[in-house]
Amino acid sequence: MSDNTENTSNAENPYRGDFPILAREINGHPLSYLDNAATTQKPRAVIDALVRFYEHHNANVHRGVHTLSEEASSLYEEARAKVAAFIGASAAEVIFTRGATESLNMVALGFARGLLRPGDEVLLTEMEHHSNLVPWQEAARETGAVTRFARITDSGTLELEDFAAQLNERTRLVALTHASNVLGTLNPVAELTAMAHKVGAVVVVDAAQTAPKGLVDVAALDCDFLAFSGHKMYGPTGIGVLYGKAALLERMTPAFTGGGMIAKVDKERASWGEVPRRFEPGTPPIAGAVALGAAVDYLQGVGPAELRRREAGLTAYALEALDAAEDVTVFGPPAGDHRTGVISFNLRGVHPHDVAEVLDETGVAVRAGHHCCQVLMQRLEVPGVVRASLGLYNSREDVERLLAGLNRVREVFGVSGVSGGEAARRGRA
Amino acid sequence: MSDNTENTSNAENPYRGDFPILAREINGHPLSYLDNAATTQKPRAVIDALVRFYEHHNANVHRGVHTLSEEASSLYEEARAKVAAFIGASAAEVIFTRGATESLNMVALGFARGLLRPGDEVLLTEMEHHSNLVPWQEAARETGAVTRFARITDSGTLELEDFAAQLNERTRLVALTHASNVLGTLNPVAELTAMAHKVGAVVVVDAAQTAPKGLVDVAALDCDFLAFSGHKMYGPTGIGVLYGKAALLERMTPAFTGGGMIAKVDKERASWGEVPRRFEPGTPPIAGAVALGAAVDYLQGVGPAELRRREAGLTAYALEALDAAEDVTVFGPPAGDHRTGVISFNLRGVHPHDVAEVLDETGVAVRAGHHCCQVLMQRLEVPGVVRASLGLYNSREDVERLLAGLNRVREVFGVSGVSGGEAARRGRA
Amino acid sequence: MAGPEHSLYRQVILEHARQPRNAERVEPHSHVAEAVNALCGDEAEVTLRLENERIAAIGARVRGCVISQAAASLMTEAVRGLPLAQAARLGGVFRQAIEQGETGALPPELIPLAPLIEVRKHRSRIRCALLAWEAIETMAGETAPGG
Amino acid sequence: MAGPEHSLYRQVILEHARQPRNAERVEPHSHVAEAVNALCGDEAEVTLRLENERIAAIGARVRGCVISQAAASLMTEAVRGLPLAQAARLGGVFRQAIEQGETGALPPELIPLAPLIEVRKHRSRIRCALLAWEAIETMAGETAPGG
Ligand SMILES: Cc1ncc(COP(=O)(O)O)c(C=O)c1O
Ligand SMILES: Cc1ncc(COP(=O)(O)O)c(C=O)c1O
Repeated sequence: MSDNTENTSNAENPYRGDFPILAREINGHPLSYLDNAATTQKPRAVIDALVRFYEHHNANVHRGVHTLSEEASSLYEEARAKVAAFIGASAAEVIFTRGATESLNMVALGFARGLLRPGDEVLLTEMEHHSNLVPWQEAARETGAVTRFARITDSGTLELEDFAAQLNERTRLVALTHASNVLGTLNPVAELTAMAHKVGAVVVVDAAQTAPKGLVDVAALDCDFLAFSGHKMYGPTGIGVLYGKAALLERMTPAFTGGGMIAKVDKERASWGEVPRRFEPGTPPIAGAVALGAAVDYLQGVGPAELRRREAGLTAYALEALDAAEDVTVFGPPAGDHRTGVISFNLRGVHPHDVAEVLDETGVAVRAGHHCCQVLMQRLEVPGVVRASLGLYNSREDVERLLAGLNRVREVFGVSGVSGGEAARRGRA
Repeated sequence: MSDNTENTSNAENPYRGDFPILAREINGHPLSYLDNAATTQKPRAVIDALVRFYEHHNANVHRGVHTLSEEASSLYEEARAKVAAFIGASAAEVIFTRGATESLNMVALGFARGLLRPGDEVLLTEMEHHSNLVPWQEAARETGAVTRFARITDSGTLELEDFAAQLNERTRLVALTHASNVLGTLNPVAELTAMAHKVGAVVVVDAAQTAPKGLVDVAALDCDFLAFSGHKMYGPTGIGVLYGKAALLERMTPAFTGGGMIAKVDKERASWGEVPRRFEPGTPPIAGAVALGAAVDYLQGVGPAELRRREAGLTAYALEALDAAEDVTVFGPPAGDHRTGVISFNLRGVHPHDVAEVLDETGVAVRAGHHCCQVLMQRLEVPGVVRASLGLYNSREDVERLLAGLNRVREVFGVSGVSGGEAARRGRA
Repeated sequence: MAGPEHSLYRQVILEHARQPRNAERVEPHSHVAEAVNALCGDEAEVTLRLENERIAAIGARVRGCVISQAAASLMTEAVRGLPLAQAARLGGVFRQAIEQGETGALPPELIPLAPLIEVRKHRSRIRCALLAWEAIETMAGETAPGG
Repeated sequence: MAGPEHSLYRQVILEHARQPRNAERVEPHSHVAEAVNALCGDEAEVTLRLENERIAAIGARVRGCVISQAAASLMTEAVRGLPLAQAARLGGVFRQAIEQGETGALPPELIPLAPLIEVRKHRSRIRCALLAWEAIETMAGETAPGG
């Protein structure tokens, strides 16, 4: 039984008040936002950082001599330093991108294509997001390399033996997610990286789902590249990060070129500027980077331990209630240290989109579908799942409203099953 | 003599009040922001659009069934429709990117590399920004094609005979800027495109400097691809546009892949979704796109004719005063229909950065350097230039303060020349 | 029981989804086409047999949500007896009605489909309502050149 | 005339820029190195001659702004008579002083360069103040392995 004292009510949640959007009504109901794995809501501090930038400091960065440009450049570089500190990197190892997808593609284009030779292997897992799967498929296709997939167990964790067995001297690159955006599974990236390094493979980590939890420490993980997005960690859309070890960034080719990233250009050729500028062609998402810095400040203020504690408590509570309903199938590992607050499930006899639609009629926002994980859906043998994913501002009420909403779904579609009321009651017994 | 009635004072400028940052003081002086070619300031309407999005509608787009996601998707697609209408395109031809640089790279990687064969030619001009030059150099290098440069005249306009002479049956692609970000020159893109199409070349237009003026009409230009950035047209950073003719977008390969742009993925391969989604992998800069839509609304509200009229008047006024100072060399064409309000110059005996620095001490923000146009600098035989570039909120005072600031520069560095006071007086006589 | 006023799930839709009409494959058939909604993976396979240039039998097998199932079921009832080209045109009218949210001017064949027009407020579900119609359009497109 | 208090252009800087010391190429020289500021294209070429392992003659030719010219001129005066390695170390101290904005603890050789510390508030100009020092560091780095 999860400890109820961990699961604050809305009134007891000290963070809810920081998020203006939570005051919204949806279809006549309060909003229970449980789509945090897709994108998180933004605290006032992040919105204010954007407004402050545009009202006081807006200018283009790099080379600008005038005061606003100096200010904008300083704010931009301070944001880089904040992000670097947040993940245990040095500032020169942090490249601002448009998001995790772009970060991963930059490595696939600028690094993997130079690395891979025919017959080489790229090891992925069955739980990868398309953004950490298709770019490697493409890189493999273009170089004659082969993609392989480490299997997952029926409870949704990585099969470590299979991962080990598939690693071999032809494995040049391993790309895997730190946490699944469907199953919630946290992969033991530090160990997997050590194994991959033993065979000489380069390790690329998709941290889109763990950066928001303050779980990323690149020194501890020892991975070679790591990618995440601002919008999933309470920051704005249109900004993300690629971390790379300094020595590897020096070897990486810029996928895109243009203003701001060159050393010298003449009619015949161009040479590149230093890292990280080399990988930031054109005007970067300046305000977005500054506001991502504000999001990092906000998360540092809450503290990673508190982020984890809250989410773990609420996850346990929700899983227990869902597991108790015999018409609900939960995908992913049980509550505990090795999972995040991403909870995917199906309700017997109802299509995931129909579940999500009726939940929305009650003000509960969840996502339904393949969640950009079609390979995983094939493995789970389902066309899609319903996903409820927790954020900092979620409280007991949100989970209760999800459970009540599922009852409404059962009513609308006339499907039986243990009545949700009972399931919820059992969950809380 | 330019007509003074066109050059409103700050008090008479109806747009200044829309831009909160203009209230800032710089080094104890009011701000005269003359760095609009680098990035423009943002009207309250654009800042409010960002705030409104994050406070009321924030969610990830695509596939989301819940209300917020439906709202965010609608706002995102409405923004696409607004941008399309602004440039005379259909919505399916508008791809949201991170900025002009990314847009141009997408064409270079996804289209030009498939198009070019050894010996083929890519025709550029000597006035291209690095973002519309280096990507083509790279595409040429990788395919064995050759880049050529149409020359410019001493007054900074394109040499049309040279452009014509360099076009031939080996020319597969022409990439040129609509307006120079250094010289202000407006190129006759419609005519040049017609010439290029005669030899079967694909035409890519860099409209970074003309979209802010409401000068882009892709139907009239008949170009094949066209790129611009939101942040230079009073919109936010981190968003831009690639326009492409529908039939060509169908032939273009996505440079980057990932979530949101696929039709189907399995372990072996992926297939792509429809255009324009195919070219927007990952979570797009949603709020940025919505706020770019607000910037377009704002510009439509002002009206392209009014934008042009104001800028033309102030440009003529500034050029006249600068031309009158015998220690000032202005680069670029004379006042008139064939130039924008981008004015580059040098002050004899003073390095551009030192000019800009002292101007900043007086609150006047200009940019100095090569402006990402090193090939053009080589042509002009200068290491850099000072650039004052006009925006909607600039008024007579800004130009007068620029002229007074140049006097201060002369004082600080003890360089002679017609006293700026006199030059300014002459300019206004 | 019906949902709230804004609900997609009107009684008639739930009934059609629960007991879809013409949910079997038509054998022998003269035409077959599939449609897939790339965004969610839902699939519709439509089979039909033309007799005297008119749809004499039609079947729609759908793997998908309530909306796509009900829409397919309603579609099969709407087009039976029509020439294929006319069925495809009807699909275009239905698409437009959804995009513009107009129920007033629906042709008689489409009136039973009126409750589906509600999807216009749920843009992610519009393709669900059109999925089976896409298969019809595919068939009509294929036969168009030949006549 | 001096600029306002926040100005980069103190009298001493303007004077050094107007009349740079040691602005000629040293011939014969034992060392030569160039440094380029990629952001603006400014260039410095430094030549020097070691005698008894100390800098006996030094010249810095700069194509650049007032700051890079004055900084090069001041540098040449600061390092004359020093062993090359010590000159490079001094460059490191100067760099740190700029980055941290500390003028208090400057070693005696660097005191004349104190007005340049002001560039810390103008981050785009920091490299101007360090350009000629980079050439010194390059030379020291090259000779380091050999001794
Ligand atoms: C003519 C021109 N082209 C391209 C660009 C690149 O735009 P961005 O830096 O927004 O990608 C700019 C601005 O820097 C420009 O002025
Ligand atoms: C695990 C994972 N990887 C990658 C991504 C892609 O992130 P983005 O869409 O922000 O580029 C996501 C989110 O969609 C994700 O959940």
